[in-house]
Amino acid sequence: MIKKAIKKIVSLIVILMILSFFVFALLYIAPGDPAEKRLTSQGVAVTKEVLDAERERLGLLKPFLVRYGEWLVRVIRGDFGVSFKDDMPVAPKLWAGLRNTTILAMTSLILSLLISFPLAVLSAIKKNGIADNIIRLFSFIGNSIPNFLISVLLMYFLCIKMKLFPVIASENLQGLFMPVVSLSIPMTGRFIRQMRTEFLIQLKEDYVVGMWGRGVKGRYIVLNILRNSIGHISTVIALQIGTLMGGSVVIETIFRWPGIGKLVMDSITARDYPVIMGFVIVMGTIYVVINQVSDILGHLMDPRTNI
Amino acid sequence: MKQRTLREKKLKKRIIVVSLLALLIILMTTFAGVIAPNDPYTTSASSIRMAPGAQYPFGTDNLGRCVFSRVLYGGRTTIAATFLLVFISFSIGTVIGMLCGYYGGILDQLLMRLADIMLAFPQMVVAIAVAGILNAGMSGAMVALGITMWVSFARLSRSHTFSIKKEAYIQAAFFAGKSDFYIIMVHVFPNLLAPVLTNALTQIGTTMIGLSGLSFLGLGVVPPKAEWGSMISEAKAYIQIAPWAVLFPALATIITIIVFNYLGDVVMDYMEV
Amino acid sequence: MVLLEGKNLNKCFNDKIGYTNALQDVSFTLSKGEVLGIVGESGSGKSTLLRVISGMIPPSSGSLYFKGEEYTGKKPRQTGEFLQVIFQNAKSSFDPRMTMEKAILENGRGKKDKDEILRLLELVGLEERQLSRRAGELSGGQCQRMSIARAFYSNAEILLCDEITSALDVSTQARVVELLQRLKSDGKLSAVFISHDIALVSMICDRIMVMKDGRCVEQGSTDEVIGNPKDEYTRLLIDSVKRQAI
Amino acid sequence: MAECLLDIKKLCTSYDESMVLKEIDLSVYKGEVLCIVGESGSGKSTLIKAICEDKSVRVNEGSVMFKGSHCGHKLLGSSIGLVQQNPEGAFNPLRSFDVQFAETLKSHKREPDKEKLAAIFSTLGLKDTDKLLKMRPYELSGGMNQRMAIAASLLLNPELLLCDEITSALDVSTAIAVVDELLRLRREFGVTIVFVTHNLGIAANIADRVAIMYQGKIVEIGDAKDVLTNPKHEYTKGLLRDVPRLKAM
Repeated sequence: MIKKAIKKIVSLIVILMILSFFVFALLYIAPGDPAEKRLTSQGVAVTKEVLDAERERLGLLKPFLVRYGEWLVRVIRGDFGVSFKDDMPVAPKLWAGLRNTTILAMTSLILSLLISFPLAVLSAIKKNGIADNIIRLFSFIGNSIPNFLISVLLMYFLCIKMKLFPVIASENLQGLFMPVVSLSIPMTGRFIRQMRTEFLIQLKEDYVVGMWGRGVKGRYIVLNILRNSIGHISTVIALQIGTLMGGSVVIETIFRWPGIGKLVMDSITARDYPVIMGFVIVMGTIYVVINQVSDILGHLMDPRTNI
Repeated sequence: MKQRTLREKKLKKRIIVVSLLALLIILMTTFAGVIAPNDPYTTSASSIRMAPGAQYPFGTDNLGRCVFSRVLYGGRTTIAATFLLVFISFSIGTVIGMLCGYYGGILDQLLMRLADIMLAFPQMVVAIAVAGILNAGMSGAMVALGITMWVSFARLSRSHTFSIKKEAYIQAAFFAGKSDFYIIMVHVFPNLLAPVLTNALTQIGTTMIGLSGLSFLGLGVVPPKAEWGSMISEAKAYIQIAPWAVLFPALATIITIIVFNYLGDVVMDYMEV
Repeated sequence: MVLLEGKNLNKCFNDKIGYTNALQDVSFTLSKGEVLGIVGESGSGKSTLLRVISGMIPPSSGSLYFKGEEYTGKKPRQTGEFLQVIFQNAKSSFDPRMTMEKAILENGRGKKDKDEILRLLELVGLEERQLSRRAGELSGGQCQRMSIARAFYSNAEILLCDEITSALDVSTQARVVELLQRLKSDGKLSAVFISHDIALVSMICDRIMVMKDGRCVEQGSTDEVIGNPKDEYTRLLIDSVKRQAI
Repeated sequence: MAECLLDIKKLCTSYDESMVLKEIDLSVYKGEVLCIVGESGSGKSTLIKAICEDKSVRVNEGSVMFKGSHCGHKLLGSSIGLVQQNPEGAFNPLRSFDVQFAETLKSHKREPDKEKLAAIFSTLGLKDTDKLLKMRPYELSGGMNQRMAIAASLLLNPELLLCDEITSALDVSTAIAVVDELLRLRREFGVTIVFVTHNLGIAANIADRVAIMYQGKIVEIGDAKDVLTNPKHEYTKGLLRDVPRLKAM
């Protein structure tokens, strides 16, 4: 078992290293010269000498690998460098943004799970019944509408037409409602569809007939099915968190929610590369860790699956 | 066999209906030039934010452009980009996955590690980073989504190739003295195509959501080019006074995605019957 | 004349579950027109032996000869010229999308001889109209007969049959056994026949090898092995069949 | 004649619109071992499913009575035990046996009967049962799993045990051992057994009476010796001829 855990940690580190290299390389081939960007954004007249001095100061002249090494060491220590826009350290901005995004993301994730889990169980057991068809219809539609569309439509009908909610999200329940609903609807749709498929697979397994043959009560059979599905469902949730990350960028931009998503969008328009890199690394790390944890959970639940 | 063929007939009917719908959408957008009453790009100060009427069936947007024409032309961009992206990722992914599944060895290990790494990143985060930093419009967005999409096709085709390779008829072909190339072309690929193509169909809807999402953020298509995501993003600022400029492209997006997602679903049910 | 010979064949696999000795020092000979039976329970190594003889997997040590010429280590593409394998799962030994005719032609290494195909169909008791069928439209028994026809079409001299009737009904199995017996009596069949059912093997084969845990515990003519088995495991196998005899 | 446990009259069913049972009349008497023999597609498994009121089988006509009252799914476990072909199919492969045995007992509101379980286990030749009960199905061989499945179905001492091709997935020697153990269980617990198989050899070993099924009908039924040595029906004769026999010296 320990051997598997070590193997997992090693693959975790390897993936994160490649993630950081990918991001840094991406920056390297990005159009435009960072030094020039800094000068123009600070309103300094761009002349040859000033440009060279700036490049020297930013250490842009060192070989690529050396710059990557230095940058990586700083990142590991939690220092994501300095923002081009206001020369403030990037790290605190990222953590503040992350805190807000986590509030938003966790609320919508939990809300989606609370809705989709029972519905998926119900529609799997009552396969092809009316309930199943209705649930499948809604989850299908929910899954087919991009979250930015839902938020725009909700904003139109709820905020403008019926004036129920403020357009700008604020940290109280009222302000949070719109972004959370916009994130939850597509996620609930996907959860219901994927969980229902997994339950149906388990329902077809031989052991269900075996237990039925011994007169085992329905609720015990359902419990067994749920227990066997945990491994797969944890993978589904882990993958959904990836989509959730992408979705929160869109929703935070629309509703002005001060999360890490809005931060990265603003920094993209301002070509503020350190913040973009910080965003990708933070989100990438969280996602990679969550996926490895869900793999381990999957293995614990069903030791026959190899990692 | 009565019940099964009954269900099969019902599904077949649905597939035909839905694929006709999909074809209709594709035709309408490809022949946008013919159908569109006005030019999607000419602005006219006099008819800014006009309500839907005779001359402008879907009204006009903030710059007085005909929303109906822009929806048609925008559809062409979104659908063409989606099909191109899915087709490219599908072809690359399927071929590489098939070869790795068939030959195995280091090639296969390499693909598996690459796939683990590629799928380890959240697709949208990568897309935002690539599109944001490269800032290369629609092609940037397509590259951003394509990076992770071809890998999921590769993994699927690899696992199908594994199960085909275990079948006895592949061994029989070896004993018949057939070359690897023959076996792949005649036995592996045809049997692999159906399940992988069905998956590709289901990817169309998701890709459309991804692409229009990126354009909405301004990372895909950049105005003035007509594209549903960016149109909605542009029009949302004055949603109160000209809601039609947002609602019609939104409706077009939802309908198209529902049609293609449903097509994928029905074909998948049909394959499982 | 000895067609096929194997000397001191060994095969060990070391995979996840550790080091398994699937074949330990197994030797055999097969003469023209003779059917050699290989009997053993699951895990006895009889399938591994077939896969080694056919070239699907190389032996860890030992050697294989065809008409005196060594072919150890050769792959199915080369061994397919003189031997053909008939698989247990008849349906999946044909590409589901391919008609029977194309499947048989594929095995002819370029030979296109419709008359010979028709003659072979008649030999195995099938009709021409079944040529245009696909595997999904035929029964297990018919598919197995078709794969025997396909094997003969490649004019290979040896058939390696891997539990070819265990997936079939008793009555279908009986018809396939009758076919093999007829082919043997016409001198058209030199084959290795693998099965877990010693009674079935005794009806078809001239000589029998009994396998247990990768070792050949007994080898001899059918009458010797059935009449007075020397090895204690062979006796157990024969007794358990006798107990079930009707 | 002993008391009649199971009485099937004029049973006609259809199953997923393919296999149809045509007017099956069958009675099973207390304490006997009735063997139902037939090839695939003969309807023998459909008959078992009809007895257990399996939803996939539609009963068009006829009745299945168990000791005078309607026989159905609710009797499963308590009065009728069911063991299936796939050894790994009796239990949830991921949970230990003791938890699943307890679940079966709780479903019937029965307290675990330690001695009874020990007696069943020893008859089935299962040693150190406590260690076994702690293990999970995927850790055991096919033969062991099948024995645990038999033990589980006998847990609530049913009067009738339905065995649907339980030896087909096992090696010949394991199959023979399981058959001997079933006969010992019958002797010690007086349980009546309906044993479904396609293997005439196994039937000859276990059956008091044999019923031959062909295309949804019972074509012949009688004492094992009579049916298997001088069959009356053409199909049975053909079947007996086709069984591979050890070559006469």
